[in-house]
Order: sequence, then C-alpha cells, then structure tokens
Amino acid sequence: MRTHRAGRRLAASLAAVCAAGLLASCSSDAPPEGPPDPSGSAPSEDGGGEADEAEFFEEDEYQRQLALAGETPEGPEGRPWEQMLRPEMVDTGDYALDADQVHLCFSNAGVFNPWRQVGLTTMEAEVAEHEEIAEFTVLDAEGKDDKQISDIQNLSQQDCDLLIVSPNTTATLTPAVEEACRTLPVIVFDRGVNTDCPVTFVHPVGGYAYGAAAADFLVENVEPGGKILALRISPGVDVLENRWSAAELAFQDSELEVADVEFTEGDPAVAKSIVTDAIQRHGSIDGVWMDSGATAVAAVEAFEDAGLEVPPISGEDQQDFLQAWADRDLTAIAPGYPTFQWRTPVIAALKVLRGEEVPGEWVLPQPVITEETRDDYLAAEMPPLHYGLCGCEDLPGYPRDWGGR
Amino acid sequence: MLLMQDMTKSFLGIRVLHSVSLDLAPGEVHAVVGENGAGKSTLMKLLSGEHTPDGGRIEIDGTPVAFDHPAQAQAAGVGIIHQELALLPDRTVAENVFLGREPTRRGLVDRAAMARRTTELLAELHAEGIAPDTPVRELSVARQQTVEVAKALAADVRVLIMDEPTAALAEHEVATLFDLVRRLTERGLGILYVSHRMREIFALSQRVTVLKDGRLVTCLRTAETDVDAVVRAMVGRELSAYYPPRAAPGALGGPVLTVSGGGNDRLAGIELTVRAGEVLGVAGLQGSGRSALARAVFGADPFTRGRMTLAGREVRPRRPREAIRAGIALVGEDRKAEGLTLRQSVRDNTLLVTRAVGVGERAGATTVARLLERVRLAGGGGAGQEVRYLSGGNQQKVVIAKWLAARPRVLLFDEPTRGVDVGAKAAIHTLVRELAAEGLAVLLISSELPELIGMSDRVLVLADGRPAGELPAGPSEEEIMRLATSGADRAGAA
Amino acid sequence: MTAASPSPALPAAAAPAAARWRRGLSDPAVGIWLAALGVTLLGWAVVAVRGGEFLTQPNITGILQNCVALGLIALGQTMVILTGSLDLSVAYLASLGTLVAAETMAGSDGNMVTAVVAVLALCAGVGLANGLIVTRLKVNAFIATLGVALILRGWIEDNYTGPAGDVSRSFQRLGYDRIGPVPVSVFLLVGVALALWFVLRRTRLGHHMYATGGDEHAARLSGVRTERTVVIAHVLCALCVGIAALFLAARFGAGSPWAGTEARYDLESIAAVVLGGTLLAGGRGGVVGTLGGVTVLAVLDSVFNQLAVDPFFKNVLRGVVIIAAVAVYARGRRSAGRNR
Amino acid sequence: MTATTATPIQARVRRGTALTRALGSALPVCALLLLLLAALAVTDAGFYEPDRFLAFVRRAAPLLLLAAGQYLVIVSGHFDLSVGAVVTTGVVAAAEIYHTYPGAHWLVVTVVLVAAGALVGLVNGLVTTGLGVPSFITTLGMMLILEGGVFYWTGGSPTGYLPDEFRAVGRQDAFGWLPWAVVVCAAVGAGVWWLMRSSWGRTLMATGDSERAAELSGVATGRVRTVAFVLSGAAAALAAVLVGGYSGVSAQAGSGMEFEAITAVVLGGVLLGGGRGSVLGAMAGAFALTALFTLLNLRGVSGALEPTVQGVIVIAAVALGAANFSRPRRRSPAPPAPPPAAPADRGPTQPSTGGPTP
Repeated sequence: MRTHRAGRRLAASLAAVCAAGLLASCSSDAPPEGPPDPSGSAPSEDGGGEADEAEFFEEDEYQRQLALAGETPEGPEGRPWEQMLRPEMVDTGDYALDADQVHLCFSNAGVFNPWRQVGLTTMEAEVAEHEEIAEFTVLDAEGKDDKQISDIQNLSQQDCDLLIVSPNTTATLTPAVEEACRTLPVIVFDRGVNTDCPVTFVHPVGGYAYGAAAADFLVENVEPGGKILALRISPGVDVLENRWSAAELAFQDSELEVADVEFTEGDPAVAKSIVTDAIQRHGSIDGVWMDSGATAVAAVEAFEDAGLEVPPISGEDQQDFLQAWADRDLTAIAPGYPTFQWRTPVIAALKVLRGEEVPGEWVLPQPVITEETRDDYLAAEMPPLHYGLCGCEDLPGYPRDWGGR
Repeated sequence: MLLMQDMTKSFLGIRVLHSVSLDLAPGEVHAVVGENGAGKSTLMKLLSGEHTPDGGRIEIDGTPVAFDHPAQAQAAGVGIIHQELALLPDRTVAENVFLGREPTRRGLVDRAAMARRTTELLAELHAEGIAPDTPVRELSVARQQTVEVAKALAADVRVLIMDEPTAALAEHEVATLFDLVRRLTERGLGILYVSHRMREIFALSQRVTVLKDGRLVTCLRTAETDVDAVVRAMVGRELSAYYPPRAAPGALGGPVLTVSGGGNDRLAGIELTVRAGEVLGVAGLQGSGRSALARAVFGADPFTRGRMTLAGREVRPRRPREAIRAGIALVGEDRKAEGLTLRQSVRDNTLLVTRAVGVGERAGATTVARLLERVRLAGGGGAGQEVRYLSGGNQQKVVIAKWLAARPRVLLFDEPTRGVDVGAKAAIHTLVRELAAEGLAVLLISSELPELIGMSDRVLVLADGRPAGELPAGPSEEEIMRLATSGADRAGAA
Repeated sequence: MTAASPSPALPAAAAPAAARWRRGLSDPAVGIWLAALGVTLLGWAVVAVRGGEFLTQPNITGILQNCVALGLIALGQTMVILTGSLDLSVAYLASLGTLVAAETMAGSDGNMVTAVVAVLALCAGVGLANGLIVTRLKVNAFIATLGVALILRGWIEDNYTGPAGDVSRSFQRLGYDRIGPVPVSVFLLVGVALALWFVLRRTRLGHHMYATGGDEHAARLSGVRTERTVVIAHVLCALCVGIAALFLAARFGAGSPWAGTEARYDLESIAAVVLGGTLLAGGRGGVVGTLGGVTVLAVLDSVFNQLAVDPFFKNVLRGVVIIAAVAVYARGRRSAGRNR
Repeated sequence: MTATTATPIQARVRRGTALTRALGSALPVCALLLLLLAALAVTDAGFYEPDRFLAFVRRAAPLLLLAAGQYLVIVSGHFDLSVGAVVTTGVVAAAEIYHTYPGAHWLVVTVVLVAAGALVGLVNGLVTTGLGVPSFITTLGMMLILEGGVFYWTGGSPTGYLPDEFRAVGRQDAFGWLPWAVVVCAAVGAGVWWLMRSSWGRTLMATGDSERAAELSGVATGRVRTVAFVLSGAAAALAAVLVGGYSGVSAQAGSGMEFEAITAVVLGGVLLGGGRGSVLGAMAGAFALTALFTLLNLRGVSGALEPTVQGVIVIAAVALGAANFSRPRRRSPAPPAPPPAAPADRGPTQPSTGGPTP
C-alpha cells in the first residue's frame, strides 16, 4: 500500500542521488593520513584513550604537574587567566589578520553542569569586553561527540576567523579537530585532543595536581592510621581518573588507610547515603577525599546528621561548600579546576589573530583554596553552585549574569 | 481419517478432559455438543495445536501426530474457524487469509499469487465483492466471518474444525454457511462442528458426540436420535419448558421508553415504544442495526436525529454515563470485551456501575450478596474470585447483576444467551421475564429466532437500519425472515 | 468480538479508489515527509530573513550526517516496536559497540573485518538475550531491556575508563568521506533502510512481524511463530545498533563509553520512531516513516543551531513537537477507524 | 449445569484466586524484600538498630513516594516517565523561589510545589486521555519540556539555597527519633491504599483492566485516569521536597528516578498494562530496590558493577513473578484458564504503549 509506493519513490530517488554522487567530485573530510601524534603537546589530562586504569598514570606528567603547581606563573598579577606557566612561545604570524573586526567561533561540548554554565557565561562576558569581536558563533553539542564533530565540521566551513573548541571527549574528537586545523587556526581548552595541530591548548595545571593537593592536605591533617573515604563522581572519565590516581599514590606512601572508594554519580542524595553507610560500617571516618565538589556539602551534612564531628575534607571552589566551610569552620581544602580558564581562549584568539606570539601550550595556574584564601573566593551574593575561581568579578554583568544578587 | 483417543488435559491442576475419544471419517460432519465447560473447545484446541494434551494420542490417516503449536496442526492439514474472529484489522484481506502460510517464490512473498488465490477462494465462497487488498477493518462483520472461512480453507485442510461458526451470523448467512459445509464435505473434508444450536446440528451432521464435565457421554447417529435425547444427554435432565410464560396483556403498564424518528449514521426513522412489564424483541440480519439500536438508546453511539423519552421525560444521552443516570442499562453482546473487567472480582464487577455513576444500590457486601442471589449466581467461589474464572453463564449473570445494581427503568439485552449453555440460558430467560414482571421495560435483541419468538411480547424487525415492520406476540420464523430480508440483498452485501 | 459491533454496509468493490485515497491521507509516513519538507522550507525562510543562508553545503552535509547514527538505531527500534516490543538497551549497546570495534581494530586496517564481525556478533548476542528474556521468561519488554541496559552499563563502567582503542584510518573514511554534499554514511543508512523495508514488505518474517505486533494471539492462532518473530526482531534491532556503533567508531576514531548514553539514543530513537508514525503498540508503521521522523529531528536541530536557540530551550521545543505530532496521528487514526 | 461446574471453580479459587487475593501479585516482592533484609542483617549486624534502620527508611522515602504515585498511573494502564524530571524541577524551582523570596514560609513553598506537580500531572493526563497520545510519549515529551524548561528558566543551575526549615521534612526527625520523611511516606501509602478501596480506586482498576467495559459501565475513564496522573505528579513533587530536604540543592536531583520508580512498581507485582496489583506491593518494590542498593554498597561490590547486579536481580525477580503470578497480558498464548475465559487474556495492546489504543 502506501509504504510500498513510498518505498518505490525512495528507491528511485536514492538511485538518482547515487548517480549524481558518482558524477560529483568525490571528496573526503577525513583528516590527513598518518597516525595521530600521541606525545608532543599531548594534553596533560589526556588519558591517551586507553582502557587500562594504569594507563591513566603517566609518571613524568605527574612529576611535571607537581612541579608546575609549586611555580609562580608569568603574567599580570591578579589576572590568573592571563598568566602562564613555563610558556614556550610559538610564532603566529601566518595567522595574523589585518581586519579590525574578527569572527570567532566556538564549538562547546555542552552546558550540562554548573561548571560549564559558569564557564560559558564568563567566556561570553569576556567576548563582550572586546568590541573588535564582530561576531561570536557558539554551537552547543549537548554532550554528544557525534554532534560536536558535525559542529566542528560545520564551523570550519563557515567564515570563522578562528575556532575555539572545548572537546566533549579527548580521543574521539581528534580527527575532527585535525580536519579543522587544515582550514583555520584552532584553539583547544579544558580537555585536550591527541594532536598538536591546534595553535595552542589552554588548560590549568591539571588533574594530578588537583588530586595530589587534596590528598596531601588530608595526609597532613588526619592522624596516621586514619580511615579515608574517597568519593568519586563516576568511573571512566579521564579527567577524574587522573585526580584519583594522583591521590591514590599520595595515600599509598602515607600512614592513612583508604577505607572505601565509592561513586556518587554527582548526586548529593547518593553521596549522603554512601557517607552515612560508610560511617556506620567503619564506626568512624577520619577524612574525606573528593574528586569534585558537587557533593561535598552533602558529605558534610552526613556527618552532622550522624551527630559526628566533620573530619578533614576536600571539596571544590563551589559557593555552597565554601559557605559550609566558613559557617561550620571545617578543616578543609578546596583545590580548584578554575572556570577562569574560559576567558583565556578568547584572549589567546585575539593575540593569534593579531599575530602576537602565544605559548604552544598555555598552562594556567591552578589555585588551591585554603583556610587563609577562602574568604577571598566566598561571595555571599552568588548562587550555591557558583564557582569561586571564575575570575569574573571584574567582568560586565557581574554578578547578575552569573545568577547572583 | 482422524482419530483422537483418550485425550486428557488439566489446567491449574483441574482436569477439564477425562480421556475423551472421537473419530472422524472423510466427508463426514461430526457435531460436538455440550454445555460450557463441558470441554468441547478444549478438545478442539488440542486438535488445533493451541493447547498441548497431557495424555492421549492423535492420529491422522493412521499416522500419529503431536502438536504443540497451531503451525504444526495446519501443516498436518487441520484447520479451525474460531468463534472469535482471529483477524488483523490493519492488514489486507489477502494478508490475513494467508497469514502464517504466505506463498513464496524464491524465498520472497509472492503477493501476486496471494491476491490471485484469495480472489479464487472468495469466489468459492460467493463473496466476489471483497477486494483482496482491502484492510479488514473496512469490512463488515459478516464479511470478516467470510474471510475467516477463506483463511481456514487457504491451507488445504482435510480436517476442518468449526467452533460456533454461526455465533456471529444471521439466519440467511447461516444458510450460505450450510451449503459451504456441504460442498466441502463433498470434497472429502471431515468437519468437526461445535455448536449449541440443535437445529444446525440436526441439519448438518451425521454423528453427534456429547460431552459433559470433560467426559464423553455418548456418540449418537444423528439420524437415529432427536433433540430431546441430545439435550438430555447434555444436561442430564429434561428441560421441559424452554420459555417462561409471557405477561398477560392487561399486566402491561404505560410506555417507559419511546423513540420517534431516531437516527444516526447507522439508523434511520426508528419508531419504538416499550411499556412497563413488556419485552420488546428486536430481530434483523447481522448489520441490520439491531445492536446499533441498543447502542444508540444507551448513548454509546447516540442518536443524532429524532427524540427519545423515558417515562415521559425527554432524554438524549450522549454517552453511557448519561443513559445510566436516566435509568437505561445495556447487557451488551460481547460479554468479555464490553461487559466485564475480567481480572476484577465478582464483587467489584457487580458494583462497578453503582460506583462509577453513583446511582442505585449502595456499594456494600450485603448489596452484592442480595444481587447475586437475585440472578441465581450458583456454585461460585464467592464474590471475591475473579470473573474470568467463571463459566460463560455465570459471567453473564454477573453482568446482569451489575445492571440491576443501578436500578434501571429500561433493560436492553443484546444477545443475552450467546455462548451460554442450555442450563444458564433457561435461567436467564426466566430472569428476564421476572424483571419485566417487576415493571421494567425490556428490549431483547437476539439472532436466535426461537428465543426471540419465545420471549417477546412484540417483535420489531429491522432491515438496513430502519424498521421493516412490527409483529405481535408469537410470530412465525417465516414472518420475521420475510420482513428482515426485505432489504436483504443490500444488507447481505454488507 | 470487537468486530461484532455492527458496521455500515461498505462494499469494498464500490469506490475502492476513495477508500485508498482516504487511507493514503491517514498514512503518517506521507505526513512526516511533508512535515520534513515544511520544516526545511521554514528553516530556510527564517534563516534567510535573518540574512543567513540555510541550504549551504556544510549545513546539508551536517543535517544528513546527524541523521545517520540516530537513523540506524531508530530503524532497529522500528523493527521491535512494529513487533509489539521495545528496546531500551540500545544506548549502552551502541557505546559498547564503539569500544569493541575500536579495540579490536587497534589502529590497523588488517583487523577491520574482524572488528566488524566482532561488533555484529556481540550485538546479535545481546539482541538474542533481549528477545529470549521477553519471550521465554515472559518479562515485559520495558523491564527486560531496561535490565539488560543496566547489565551492559555495569560491564562498560567496570571495564572501560574513558575512550579506548584506535580505529584504523581507512575505516574512519566511513565517518568522513562524502560524495558531493552527501556523506557516504548516509548511503549506509539508506542501504539498511532499504534492506529492512524489503524484509517488512516482501518476506514472510516481515508479514509475521506486523501480525505479531497487531494482535499476537490472532497471529499465533494463524500459525505464526510469534515468539520466534519477536526474538528475530530484537536481533535485527541489535544488529542495526551494531552498524550504528561501527559508524560512530569510524567517526570518533576511538571507542567511547558514553557515545550512546550522552546522546540518549534509547529514548530519542523511540521518539523518532513514533514521530515517524509507527504505532507504539505495534502492527502499524514502517521504516519510511521512521526515516522521516529522524530527518525532521535533524533539520529542526540544524535550524535551532542557525538561530542559536538556547540548548535548554531546544529540549522544550523537541518535547512539544513530539507530543504534537503523535496527537495528530492519534486524531487521524480515530477518524480513519471511525467505523470500527 | 451450575451445580456441575461449581466444583472445578471452587477448586480453582482455592489454588489461584485465594492466593492472589491474600498477598497476590505482591508475593514475590515480599519474598525478595525479606531475602534482602536478611542479607543486610548478615552483612551488617548493626543495621537494625532503630535509628539506623529509620535512617535507611528515610533514604528510601522519595522512591517510595514515586512508586506510590507511579502505581496509580500504571494500574490504570499507563506510564509516567516525567516523575524524575518533576523531582529535579521541584528541587531547582524551590531553590529559585527562595532566591527570589528569601523569606517564604516552607509550608507555602511545599504547597506551591505540590500544586505545580499536580498541574504537570493534569497536563499529562489531559493530553493522554484527551488527545489519545500514548502516555509513554506524553510523559517522555513532558520530561524533555520540564528539564529544558527549568534550566532555561534558571540559566543552567539552581540559583538559591534551601533554608533549613524547608529541608526539615527531608532531614529532621519528629519527636527526635521518627524521620518526618517516614511519616510522610506512611501517610501517602495509607492514603493511596484507602483510595484504591474507594469507588474511584475500583473504577480506576477497572479502567486499567478493560477500558471498553469500564466506559460502557458508565466510568468516565478519561477523568478517572487523569486524576491518577495528577496524583502521580503531586507525589513526585512531594518526593522533590524530601530529596531537596535530604541532600540540598542539586541540578540533577531526580535523574533516572522515573525508571527506578517503574522498576519498583513492576517489581512489586503490578501488571504493566493495568488492572492488577496493590500499592503495598509497589512500595515494597521500592523498598526492596533501595535495600538492594544499600546491600551492594555495604557488600562493597565495585561501584561499577552495581548496575549489572541490579539488572540481573530485577529481570530475575520479574521473570519469577511472571512465571508464577501475574501473567503478562501479551507474550502469553491462550491462558490456562478454562475455555470460557480463554479469549479474556488476549492482551489488547502492549503495556508500554500506555494502555489501549483507539
């Protein structure tokens, strides 16, 4: 009946398309031959896309990050998003544009969590700062690798002067980025890709430093022999794997015992349950390590509700945690994965298009919030899931655009 | 050519067949009768592969066979025409006829052959009107029945089971079916004919096997016995008076339900009056609008024209709720799909209307007990059991109880005794009379003329959705048929 | 009998043309393609008004490209839904597929065939499991496939920590080559669609799938091996997912543990199928409609991109579109099936 | 005849119906629950200290509420996939409200949320019953709309804190020992249990069993079902209050909960497709699910493998139920009920279509 005829039509048209296709020049958007360069500026947080957990630990990268964490960055004081660690400048003369108006394009992995929300808002504010940016096109991949690949292809074929990419996944976007590199300058930030074709790769020091900072703090502040509960978001996320592997190492050569490693799916309710169970099972928990702050407050409350002293705990730079920290004055630390890194790509982009040199790998400082520095980042007027390290206080629209009062 | 020996079958540990044996010769019509729950259908389902026997053996032409899926039975040449049509409304006639045995060429379905063969088969059944590529949903019931038959014939069967084949047919269609049966037997098919209707059995069969409570009672040569003997064997007692006495003409009250000029997309010019205490019979061929009339009065497919009064007040129910509020009740023709919620308890089914509409009896245990008493629901496992476990007769009684709970003024019965065994049938007939005697106005639709004639104080005959005439108490079948077929050629085409 | 409710005399011989015409109008497969066309024109108009250009080569390529993965999975989903079942495990299966493909290939063209076989075998296995749980264990399809999804998820999370494996270069061409504006992967999609369309139209299996979905009891009485049919449908579905996984792997150049889930292929595929006019109850619909549904979603997405619609707001619009479309079909079916 | 067929019927009653009436389709889940609770006792001796057990129940509370609501919808022959989104929306919206009206009284906010949830349910119900859209699709669309909508509204993440008095219901105890959450659950459970014995409940059940029969018995099936959706929405909103109370602001409070709720209900022996099952079973199912999570946790099963174990157990449990008790309507050939009842089990539609199709 209908399906039948429709089907016929379909078949016919297909045949036509095929014919046309054969006549048309056969082109490929595939990246150039030759295996991708795994080393080079293979980004610090890149898991190399290997299944084996051990693969997530690269000794020298680990050492490098620990070293970097201790160094003082070059660049303007108080503007960490313009600072850089161990920069190796590269010339960008061939990208120089003599137009005074530029069109920046940005392929975003998505805005599926508050961190990315804050980041995007910050980036858009930064763009608003520079009137020489005539147009700023953003395509949101909604967390779909496949869509982001299409987005990148799409953007690199439009009249963008430069493409900024925040990859959804490290390995899977490599081909698309390589392809884009052939047509226009590309800047990658946050997560990396397995190729050095982008002009620069912007990122903070990295996951090892993050994980280590939190772990070391616990090692110092928890009595030897104390039981540590490690709360992780979910398995299989390279960034987070790095944080944990560093922490694991730190705990191994300490007197501390890791009682449990649990996954919270980033859901406070789950986290709270897990902590409650852990307290009950082990009688006491002497320290809590977290690979991200999303559920920190829930963990704190778990101890409160159990009527216990909150042990030393590591969180992140989210306001609700900083708030809880201040109110209950906890023994805590908040290593950050700063959202101000969303400003840097825009700055870098303009440099590149002006032909000014930029570091081939732009390593940003990665502040760790401590007892002393906490109150600098604690802003009562900001929403609970706002990130203190947004470096956005000086930007137009603050605090409203970030949901603050 | 067919031999079934010592067939036994149990469900949930309850034995429903106790080593029943039966044989069938080529060209023979072998009737199988028995009350509901006697095991007829189960026996047939063992043969059609729908159920697998616990014991016993089946031979076809001397070779033992065992079926655990209908497909195997078909392969062995056993076809079945189901009581309930097993057709797919969204598929075409041809696709339905050849479902499960599509002709293939080089592994692919040969649509052309399918269409051709279907046309041939339908021609054999004198149903040239049906186009093979029509979706079945667009056919009338009678035509769907025909397709069902064609479907059974499509596989060249040697044993054909007909399970209540006339259940959905009107008298003249039954005639068509009969000469079909004869032509088939001439071809040497053996036919197992399951039915409640004595007339058909005596008209068609050479032998009749009587089952009772899952046991073989007797197997008689039809020529050498008579209806009473068979009924006696079935029921195990004489059923002297089939129909209770009618109301004395004086006993009738004033008009309760009147329809004048009633019509919708299936009915036109309906004129009728039912008085208190009266049973108005409605006759007509399948598709003549009998059920449509009931559904219209009940507001299921409401009248769009004309006016309707209930006890003098004008009413125009647009959905069943409103009809029920007005005091109208419909005991529908399809018990299982429209009358009952089968997974719910007898109690909940009995109280459904009261609870839903908030009329009539109070919802409560005593009410239920009284109502079940009233409809003589016997031998149940209490009001708590799910109705799907009841026999057809008891299910129908629950439906009636449900409506009595609403204390209606008008009771519409559509085929109240279809698929109900002789015993329950008598009980229902008595009940209908009693209700009328209590002053209810009753409208009784039935395709079984004896019942109609025996029960009605007047008979309204419909043809083509319009009144074809009205007959006083006790008309003859001929009178009714003459009126009913007045527009039959068109109705027949439907 | 449902059928027993009297229906007006409608001699099919009389005015069959009219009947066909009516059937034609009430067929969603036609409607959805018209809708696809409409959305495209609308998008073109809106974008044009805002001084942009919609039907550029990159856009067209993008739209077609975005059809492929969801399209393949939706095609598979069509098979099970037509048969009256459902598959919620497709998302995780797709993820696992990409991983297996990428790891088996390990970057060398030599392993390409092995990889393809491995993935398809894996998927066939999972499909078989789904089918058997549904038919043999009589677990409702919704729960059965949800359970299998959980099982797969656990397996993935336990064995993979991030992207893994390396897809050989020449295989990646499947994800990137195009003929004119048409990505080769689209031909893969259309190829699969044609194959399935053929199965449904011209094989007994196809007829039995419609029958089983339409009324399983009736189908069985007619001698259809309904359980077998359901199982095969599940296997076909899983195989489609396998092909989708291979495509995704080719596109990613590696396996990704969250390839399927982040894209919510489970629910989105069902949405696409239903958007394409296939009855969720089974027994009605087909691949043509599904392709239409997928196309509509892809075009809409592209339009949203062009207009820079807030990603959150996109979801709202999607939700509305899906509900509205199905409401329209339901209406059409009612008026079409009036005389039942 | 009646006398003659009486005997088999009664026999059948004793074997089949009497059993199913007593605990009914909920029997397998109760067994499973006992098993899990026993396992918990073995794993962790202290588990049954009152306060710990109550804490456990408090944790289960939200899912119990969702299950209760979902039960009403499922038993009427439909689905509600939007409850998870309602929970998320509820929590985020509450935060948003407190952001704009910091002083708002917790009761007011709670009432507002529940009303909003009911409204969502109302829309679900009207679209499903009025426009004939399969509830699977309606509520799936609603899920997209809510998730998209709330974050579009709040710009991606909650913008306010939840004050302690609002969180008390989910976090504090009554009389210092009895978690409020438990009280709420018990109340809702009892409420639904009572509802299902009311006229409305019986007609709802009848509607789920056979829409046509119910319609022709004067049941306003559309209205009855819509009410079920409304209650489900309200229950979900109430669950949001508990979740928000228990663990504070979160952008993904309810993610995945819709599937957990449906799983719980089916685990409880409620028949997808409607017409059979008890709310106690459904809530027991939810309880069993939570017990399972906790057990896996205490057992220290690798976090990654948890889903696998969960999947296996769910399938197994439901398969068991399908085998012994509530036989699914489709997938089953002619049922082993006697011939008279045979055609009854011709499942009209597949459960996941959300009830009968026009």
